[in-house]
Amino acid sequence: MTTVRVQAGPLDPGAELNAFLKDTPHAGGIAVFVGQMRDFKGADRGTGERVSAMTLEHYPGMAERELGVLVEEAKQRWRLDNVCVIHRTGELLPSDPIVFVAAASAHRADALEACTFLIDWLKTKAPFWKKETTTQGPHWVDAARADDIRAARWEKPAN
Amino acid sequence: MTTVRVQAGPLDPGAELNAFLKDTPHAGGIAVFVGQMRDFKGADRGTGERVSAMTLEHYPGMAERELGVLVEEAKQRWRLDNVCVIHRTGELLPSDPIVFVAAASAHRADALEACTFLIDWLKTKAPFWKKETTTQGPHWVDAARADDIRAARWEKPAN
Amino acid sequence: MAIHVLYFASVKEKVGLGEEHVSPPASVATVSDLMDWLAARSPKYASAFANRATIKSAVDQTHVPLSTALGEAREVAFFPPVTGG
Amino acid sequence: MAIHVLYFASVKEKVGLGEEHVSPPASVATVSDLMDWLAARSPKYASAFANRATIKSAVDQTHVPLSTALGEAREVAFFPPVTGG
Repeated sequence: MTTVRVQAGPLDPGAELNAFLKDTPHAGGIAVFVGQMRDFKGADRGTGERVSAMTLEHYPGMAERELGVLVEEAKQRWRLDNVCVIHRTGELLPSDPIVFVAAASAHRADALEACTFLIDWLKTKAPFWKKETTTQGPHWVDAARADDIRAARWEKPAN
Repeated sequence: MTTVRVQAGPLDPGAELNAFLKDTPHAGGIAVFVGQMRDFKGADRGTGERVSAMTLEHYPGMAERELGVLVEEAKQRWRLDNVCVIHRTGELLPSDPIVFVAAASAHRADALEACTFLIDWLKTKAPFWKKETTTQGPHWVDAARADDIRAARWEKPAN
Repeated sequence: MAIHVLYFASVKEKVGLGEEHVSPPASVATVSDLMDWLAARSPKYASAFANRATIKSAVDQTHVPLSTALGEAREVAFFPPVTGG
Repeated sequence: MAIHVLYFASVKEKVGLGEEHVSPPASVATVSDLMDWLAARSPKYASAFANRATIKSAVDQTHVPLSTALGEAREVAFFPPVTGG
């Protein structure tokens, strides 16, 4: 079982989690990641400029397709009963949930690793772009080198 | 911020997740683990005997205390804005949520690792005991060697 | 020395009770000594503590090895390895 | 060869439009060639593709390196590194 969804409307992580659990009654372990919109720029809340709003642009068609590719890759690597990835688009405010990732397995190690893998790869592969509004006006968010490094941990050696 | 709760009544993971998010509006990444009661014995659904019910016994006082110790350890090791651990006790049926662990951080790596650490250590340190009912009658669940191995990954070398 | 002793899970079932207050003699200096002293009380206790390798203990609600000195301990618990989560 | 070209995020803003259909000459064989050909169209395009190291591309909705042959490609997209999640 898999769910991939790109949606312009609000994302309710609690409702999504309960729906996911209901669909996966036999899984012993469920790992979830929720990304929320931060109200500061960059990596450090102490020094980052305040961010008041965000627009999330995506590549319709490819975004859903690429999330599906990531989910299939996760299912190849781990024993998973169910996987769900939901990503927001459009206008967001600080604290709004941006992304919801869930992985269910009989074994918690599989669920936890798959969930980490999914968010790491999603960050560097899924075609979404954030535009933040600060007191300086709107600007596109730069990709973070730290995300590339984390994503690379999951690359398999080429044959 | 931290929450530690041992409860005899039903656990609603979706409601707990949304309450946790509401308490942590500034965290960029929230990692969650939910453990559900499995309807088979041991590690393999294909060969495990059916389990129809479970009783979760705990050591009142020490259970809450030990979960608090685990949460403090996690907060020492990672930068966490909020941590929540809720554990069921009493009578459970298959698919009932047993445990809810959540960790929030500005940085997803911290949230994901702390969540994994918490469930791994909880499994080997928190004083809870499962008694399963199968067609053979009720029996105490044996501790899993795999859990000890996973928990040991988080031990720090002695000085 | 009055100690509140608690038993959980399979240990509780074998002993036949969940808790009791005991006053062991001064020669009972460690958690291990207390286990020996309890095991000598009756076949039920002997059965509960027969396989020491499988018994864990906590003193005043903190996990400890069996070799731990009782000292000023007020509460000592015996139980099998935990299986929560 | 008619190709549906899409631009996203900062590339879209610089080009000034989100998508268009183009018919480059046969000499445009790779994604990189297509980028060169587009960049020569106007200062807006030139600005969008000025810093190639920062431009990513997808052919028929699959990430590809710029050296990829266009072949039978129907849809080619150009965009900065992704920042979702």
